[in-house]
Amino acid sequence: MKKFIHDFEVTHNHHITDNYFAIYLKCPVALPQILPGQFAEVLVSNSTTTYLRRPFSIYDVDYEKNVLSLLIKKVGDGTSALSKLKEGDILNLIYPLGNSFSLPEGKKALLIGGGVGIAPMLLLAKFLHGKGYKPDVLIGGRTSNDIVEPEKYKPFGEVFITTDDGSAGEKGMVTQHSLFSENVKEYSMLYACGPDPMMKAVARVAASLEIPCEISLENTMACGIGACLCCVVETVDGNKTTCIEGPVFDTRKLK
Amino acid sequence: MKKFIHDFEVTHNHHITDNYFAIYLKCPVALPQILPGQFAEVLVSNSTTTYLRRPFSIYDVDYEKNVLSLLIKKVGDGTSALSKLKEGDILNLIYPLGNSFSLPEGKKALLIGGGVGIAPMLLLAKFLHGKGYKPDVLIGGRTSNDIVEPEKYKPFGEVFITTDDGSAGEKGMVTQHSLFSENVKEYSMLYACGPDPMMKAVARVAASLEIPCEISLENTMACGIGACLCCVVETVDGNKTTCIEGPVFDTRKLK
Amino acid sequence: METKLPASKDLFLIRESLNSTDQDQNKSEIENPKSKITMLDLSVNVHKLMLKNPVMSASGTFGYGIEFDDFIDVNRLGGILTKACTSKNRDGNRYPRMAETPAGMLNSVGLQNKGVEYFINTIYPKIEHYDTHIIVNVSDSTVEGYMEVAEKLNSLEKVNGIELNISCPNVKEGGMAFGTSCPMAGAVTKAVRGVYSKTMIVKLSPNVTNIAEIAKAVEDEGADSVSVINTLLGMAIDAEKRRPILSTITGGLSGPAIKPIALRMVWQVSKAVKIPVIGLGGISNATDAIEFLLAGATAIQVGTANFIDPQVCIKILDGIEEYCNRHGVKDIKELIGALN
Amino acid sequence: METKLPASKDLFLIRESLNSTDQDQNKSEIENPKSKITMLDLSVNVHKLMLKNPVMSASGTFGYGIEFDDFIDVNRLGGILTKACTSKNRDGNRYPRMAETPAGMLNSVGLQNKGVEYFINTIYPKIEHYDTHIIVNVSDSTVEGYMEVAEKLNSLEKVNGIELNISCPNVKEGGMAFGTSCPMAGAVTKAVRGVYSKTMIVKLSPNVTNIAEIAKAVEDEGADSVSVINTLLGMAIDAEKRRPILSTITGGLSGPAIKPIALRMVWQVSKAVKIPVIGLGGISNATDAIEFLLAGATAIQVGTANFIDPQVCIKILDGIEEYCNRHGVKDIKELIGALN
Ligand SMILES: Cc1cc2nc3c(=O)[nH]c(=O)nc-3n(C[C@H](O)[C@H](O)[C@H](O)COP(=O)(O)OP(=O)(O)OC[C@H]3O[C@@H](n4cnc5c(N)ncnc54)[C@H](O)[C@@H]3O)c2cc1C
Ligand SMILES: Cc1cc2nc3c(=O)[nH]c(=O)nc-3n(C[C@H](O)[C@H](O)[C@H](O)COP(=O)(O)OP(=O)(O)OC[C@H]3O[C@@H](n4cnc5c(N)ncnc54)[C@H](O)[C@@H]3O)c2cc1C
Ligand SMILES: Cc1cc2nc3c(=O)[nH]c(=O)nc-3n(C[C@H](O)[C@H](O)[C@H](O)COP(=O)(O)O)c2cc1C
Ligand SMILES: Cc1cc2nc3c(=O)[nH]c(=O)nc-3n(C[C@H](O)[C@H](O)[C@H](O)COP(=O)(O)O)c2cc1C
Ligand code: FES
Ligand code: FES
Repeated sequence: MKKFIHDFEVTHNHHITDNYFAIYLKCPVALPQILPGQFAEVLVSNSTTTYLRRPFSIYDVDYEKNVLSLLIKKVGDGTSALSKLKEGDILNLIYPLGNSFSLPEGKKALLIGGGVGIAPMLLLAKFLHGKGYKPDVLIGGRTSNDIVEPEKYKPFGEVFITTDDGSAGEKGMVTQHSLFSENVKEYSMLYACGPDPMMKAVARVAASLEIPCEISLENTMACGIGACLCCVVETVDGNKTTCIEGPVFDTRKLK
Repeated sequence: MKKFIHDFEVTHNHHITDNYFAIYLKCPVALPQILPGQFAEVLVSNSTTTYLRRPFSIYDVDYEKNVLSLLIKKVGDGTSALSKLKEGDILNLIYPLGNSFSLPEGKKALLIGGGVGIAPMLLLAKFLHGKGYKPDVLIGGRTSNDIVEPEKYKPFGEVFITTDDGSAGEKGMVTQHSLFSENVKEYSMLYACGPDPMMKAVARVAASLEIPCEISLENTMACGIGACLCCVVETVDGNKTTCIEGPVFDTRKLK
Repeated sequence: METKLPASKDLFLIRESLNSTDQDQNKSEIENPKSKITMLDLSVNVHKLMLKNPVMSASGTFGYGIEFDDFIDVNRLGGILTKACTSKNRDGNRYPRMAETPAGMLNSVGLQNKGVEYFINTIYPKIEHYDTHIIVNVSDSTVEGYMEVAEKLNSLEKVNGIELNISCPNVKEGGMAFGTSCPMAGAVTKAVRGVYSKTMIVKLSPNVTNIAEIAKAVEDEGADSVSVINTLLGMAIDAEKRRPILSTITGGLSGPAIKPIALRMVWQVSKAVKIPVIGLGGISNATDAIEFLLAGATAIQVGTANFIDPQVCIKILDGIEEYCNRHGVKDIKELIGALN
Repeated sequence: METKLPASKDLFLIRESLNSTDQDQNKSEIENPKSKITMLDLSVNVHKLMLKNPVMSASGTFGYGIEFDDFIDVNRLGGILTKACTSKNRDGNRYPRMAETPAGMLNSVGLQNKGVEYFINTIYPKIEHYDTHIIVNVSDSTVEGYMEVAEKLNSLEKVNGIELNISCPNVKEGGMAFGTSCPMAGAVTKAVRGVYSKTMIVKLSPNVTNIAEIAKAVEDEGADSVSVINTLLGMAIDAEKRRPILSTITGGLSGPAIKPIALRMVWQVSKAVKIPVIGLGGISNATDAIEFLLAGATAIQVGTANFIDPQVCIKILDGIEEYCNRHGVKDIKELIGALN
């Protein structure tokens, strides 16, 4: 897929909670098609301490308005600087990057997002729903504050929630949700993105249930376009770049 | 004089022309007394390429509103970033720094500013006027676009203008202004700030006329507080720091 | 009142603050820069390689050029330095291989590549169409390994030069060790010279007390040019986890952070040797590039900056043209080493 | 469908993105950090100097402390390294002495100071009231010069240590040359050791191939500690004027840009010697300081960062306390060299 570099204009910076915000960006030309799971490399030009671009999953796309959005969690200087952008500010993106999630064999699929790892699941839910699949969305977080915009997924599938402290949805990790004790075998694919331990847990469950599982990795990146070889992940077929051959990987291929 | 470090709030960023802007900054506590010729070291936190603080003369002070202002010319990344600040943004200043202009012996003094070098002259004009002196202000620039806010000086003295291309005031350099052919001997002090060649020319005239002359130097600085010894100027009394022992120097002392 | 000041002499050391304005004025003088460009000669010679302009991409930061086809016309470059090519397949180091640092980054990729045979059979056919010089970055852990790669590349029609990487800080054996002692640097240069007949550039390590000496050693053994500099050895620690960020503990520092060091080394080396010096290290814009030429570089390479802006090489090229036009430079070669 | 994955083993290398959240959580666990601070031992020993905490200011960036009285309580520091003191008055280099660089700066101050006699008679009386260690940075161009300064300082009651600057890149004779060869570094250390009986720290130059060897050489000749690192030799050019920015052409690079190199050198030196290592180079916040301790430094110095924020030393000190409390560290010495 052809990659682009464009100066987007911030149309809205939506502060969802203290730590999460969604930034809406208008493309100066017609947006190319963006697949679920793809990401953008963002140039942070308002932070004195951020040098490299920052990768973010593409959260949502509105082809009519020519706007795409990113869902971001403040974790350091780069994301904090992005949280300060205002309407009319310019943000330079290289996009759309990476591969994408693949289609499940059967109708039902479970989309699991932990914290900000939920970001790529919105486009995926929309996409699957549009193609006639039945996606369920399971959102996990530490507390209810980490369950970000769950209503967004409702039009495309059923939404389930877990929190570590039980402040929203069921208490516990995502893999402890009752879904996994009940009809989990109905899903022909598990998709997951989130913290390392969460993705490992999901992959383990998937392996034991013999359900295919795709996860989206967040390896640190320097270029995002396959030039630096910094983002590699070890697979059964050797080192793969997360930015080009990922970020979505079949967990059975990962070492 | 005690130095302070404070987070100021931008109350207004006044874009005067494409290249010049005046930024108004509210102090969180009562402003200490600021003398004409003093400057502030400004932390530019919205530029990825600006590391050191940037020194700017204090343009004006409003003790009642607790606001001070800086008059800045866009010349590089730091000043460009400052030009983008908006109301409500925070700017960290170390101030008031440096010595100050001294009082003239007689009543009349000529204040000469070239381009943005005019910045320290506003406070000086105000100060001299307040003490019963008669300051004349001579503003020089390349074109009329470099004659910045000349009306500001009117309440405190008479204003004269030169431009290199004659687009405002008399044509020529400041030292070619008719003031110098007429009643220049009436001035008991020349004060000047501006480009190197201009200050040299003024100093030369002052020397030939035997009028005392003070200029404000703009040596590059790393610390602004006398710690690094980077800003030195050679004087007849040895190396002096521009940030502590200057920026105002008697031209007779400079080598 | 004293008036001792002679009117003619520089009275004092003050800021020459008119410069930026001068610059603006000059800019406005150029009514039609495009028309002047035709009169400008940007070509430079690195030994037998005639580069159409001095802007090349640095090894390991530009893939094989293909990765940048979506963003720029790669053919406009003076040359492409490919990623490292070794005698055998190398998996490189384990993840994490990268750490961001102030105005720079550390990497410990460790020469990941599929070996010289794969390069010749699979990659070369995909890039030989480029209308620019393809210079292969040759690395290995042994002198024999370097020789093997160089010898095999000698016959590739579109590869008219190699860059001997004797300065990679990210491999256990060989790599940087070759570049930090005169005898070793000389020995590997001499050995490869024996089997390689086209332009041989040697890429020097900055992790040395005296880089000019190393440059002279490789010049004496037949290097046609030197690239200055490879990465500086650095380290990054995750204070929260209390462990090094890179799997290899240390890695190579690149980016704007190292520019002042690179510039100094280019200046030192270009005064010490007669062969052309290729400057690199932190170049991110046309002004940086001009600085390297002024310091003595005949050509320059752009590395890490490609990650920040994949179009940066072309912007640098355009910026150099603009600078030359603005300064009345008709031939870029006038700028090489032209410090006042 | 295959299910080969063992449940117990690390399945794959992925981002451990929970760290920052862990950190936040820990933060909220500390209800009353102040109460814990009393239990925290921040003191460290640099040979016979007992520092109340590991945070010191670096030579040439903190004046004599007095310059910072308006901004911080200087007495809270572990120590102050004064600006360079030489045997005779030195005017230093001509202006311009400074150039900004990406995340750093070059300086070529050139040891401007009024000489050791002036220090003892005029400056010392103004700073002896400080309730912190005053360590004088001793520089010169000859071994005899170093000896003269050290000998004269030996009797000052409140100066219980000197830092031998054998690494200044900004003086024509002496300076860095002493720091770039083992025999010379050893010789000057030995000579000064002969006349100085209190704590003698030797400040090493990073402009060398193998800094660990130099460290061992000075350790062997009686150094009680080493400071790692002084500035890296760099250069800046004004492309518009086509001339070097510094009057001396080259100067010393400092600031965040050099942090990865400094950290690597501290790590290498601390593994090579038994004497305590003092780490510096680009430290700008508490996290940086912790990284240097983890790399093996017993204490740290803050240099250029003082120019950006004159309160930074105190912020670093407070940040170290906060880190220790958050990580359950009771004695800062636990962190020294404690890389997992
Ligand atoms: C393909 C991809 C998609 C991503 N999608 C999103 C998204 O949709 N929303 C979102 O909020 N974040 C996403 N991330 C993560 C995001 O890139 C980082 O949070 C961001 O770069 C942090 O920048 P910073 O300057 O704020 O933090 P820094 O100051 O760089 O780092 C803060 C802390 O976070 C850690 N950290 C930062 N980035 C990473 C990483 N990639 N791997 C491991 N540790 C890291 C650092 O080690 C440090 O402890 C994605 C990452 C990748 C690779
Ligand atoms: C005491 C003092 C008072 C000042 N008062 C004012 C003021 O009131 N208003 C104002 O607009 N400016 C003033 N200046 C100058 C101002 O500090 C610089 O213009 C500013 O630092 C430039 O920052 P920048 O990042 O935009 O430019 P940079 O990118 O740092 O530089 C752009 C260009 O300007 C040159 N330059 C920048 N600063 C200096 C300098 N100090 N000396 C020589 N060349 C320089 C650079 O070499 C470069 O060519 C003052 C300087 C001093 C020392
Ligand atoms: C990710 C990465 C990979 C690199 N790989 C190589 C390499 O394979 N061979 C080589 O000679 N240099 C390699 N380098 C060094 C660069 O070519 C260049 O010398 C260095 O990065 C300094 O230039 P810069 O600051 O412009 O990046 C690599 C640099 C980076 C950042
Ligand atoms: C302006 C300036 C002056 C310095 N003067 C001295 C000096 O006199 N003696 C010395 O040993 N180091 C001197 N240094 C080096 C610093 O002490 C320190 O080693 C170096 O700057 C690296 O630390 P930093 O990055 O924290 O600044 C000087 C540094 C600067 C920036
Ligand atoms: S981030 Fe550079 S190859 Fe993936
Ligand atoms: S700027 Fe540091 S002493 Fe003047």
